Amino acid sequence: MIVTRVQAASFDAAAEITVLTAGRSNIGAVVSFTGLVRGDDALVSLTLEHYPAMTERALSAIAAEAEARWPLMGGIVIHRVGRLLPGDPIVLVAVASAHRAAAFAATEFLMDWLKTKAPFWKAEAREGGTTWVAARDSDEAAAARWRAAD
Amino acid sequence: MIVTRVQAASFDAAAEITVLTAGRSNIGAVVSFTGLVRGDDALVSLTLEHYPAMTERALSAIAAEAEARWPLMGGIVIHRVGRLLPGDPIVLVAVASAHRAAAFAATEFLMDWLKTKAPFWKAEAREGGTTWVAARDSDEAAAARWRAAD
Amino acid sequence: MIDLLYFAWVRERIGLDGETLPCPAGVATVADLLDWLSDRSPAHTAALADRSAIRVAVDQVFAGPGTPVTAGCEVAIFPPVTGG
Amino acid sequence: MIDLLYFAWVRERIGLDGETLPCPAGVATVADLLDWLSDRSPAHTAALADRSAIRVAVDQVFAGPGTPVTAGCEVAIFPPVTGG
Repeated sequence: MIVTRVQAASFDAAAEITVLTAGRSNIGAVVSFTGLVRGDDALVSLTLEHYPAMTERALSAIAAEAEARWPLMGGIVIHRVGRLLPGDPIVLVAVASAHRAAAFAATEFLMDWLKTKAPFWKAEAREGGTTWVAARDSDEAAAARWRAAD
Repeated sequence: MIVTRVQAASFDAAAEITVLTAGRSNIGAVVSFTGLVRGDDALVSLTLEHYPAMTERALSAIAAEAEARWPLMGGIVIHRVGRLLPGDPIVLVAVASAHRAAAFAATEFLMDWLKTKAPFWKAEAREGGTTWVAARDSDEAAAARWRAAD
Repeated sequence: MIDLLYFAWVRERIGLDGETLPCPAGVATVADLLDWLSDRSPAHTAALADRSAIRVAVDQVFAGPGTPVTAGCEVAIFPPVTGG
Repeated sequence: MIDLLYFAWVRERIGLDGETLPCPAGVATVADLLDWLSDRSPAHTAALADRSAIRVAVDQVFAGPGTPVTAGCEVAIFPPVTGG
């Protein structure tokens, strides 16, 4: 069961990962991804807007797709919204499985789909003003990898 | 700089991952892999033997190879030796980078090479006796993926 | 009626979070709706000018140009997503 | 002299962690050494019987059958590794 959460508050990636395996002895592999705000080019802050009515639906659908594709033994997806500062965590994906191949694949898949199928938008604030981050072709290409396996 | 450690003591994967990003704002992605002892088929314990004089050399060489292949901003490899119980962590690989593709690739690479190029051997103890774990063709195949990119 | 929601720079360019409008005559699909909306004001025209940079969700699910738009539905219009 | 080290089931089958021996005459490579060692005792013969399951490191670096073996080197003999 992959739990999904959207929140303005920060999260403790380490604690969330620890919870996945606590008290269990049938998990062989845990893979985690943490995305953080990079302070490149004098970034002052990053603001994440989302479409609340759709976000939960989209995250649940993405999680369900991962569970259908790989034999997982638990997982968590946390995505933050609101105003973040350089160094702040934005997103956490962590997945537990018996074997490493499934855990790696599911984590990468969840990130690729979050990037392209969940309704979040980033605006970067710098001294000179605020600009919306443009979608990257490389993210579309990464997400398209998983279609070939359908 | 990827730090490598071999130790009998347990480790706190969460704390090790937290250290990678502490006080930094130029890291965009942290990927971690934790391998744990699975209590399958009534496993009682798992004992990891290694070749001390070669292990540190092999781990350093594997870490250097990852750093040569991807633009990394830090990482840690911890491999335990000695007697472990179901649920215990065996290995931790965590890597920090500006972008997620490099962090994912480097973490998978480090695991694939640890599995096939570092001198560790696992013996599984069950009620009926102790058996050495056989190497798996799938691990060799996973490691071979990285040769194609040479 | 139809509920329109705007996000990110679509919201900023139109100058509204959203609007509730009577279902326009002759609008059966997402493509019809975008064409009709584009003529609603200079701000709408500007926001929707580059159709390749516009994404749409109907009732919280990603939609294509041919997706039906009917009375009572919620149509969200936004740029390509950039989360994660 | 040559330092031999054995690990995992190679160690168990030979019954030794390792042994230090005078460099055998006619042994120039890893393959030569394995052939020579196989004849040393029934335990050595059994341990080294399936050459496809034997891996070797010379001076702490993985070696092939043709890797030179010279006086003073450390040769480790073990099954395929299974860490990680």
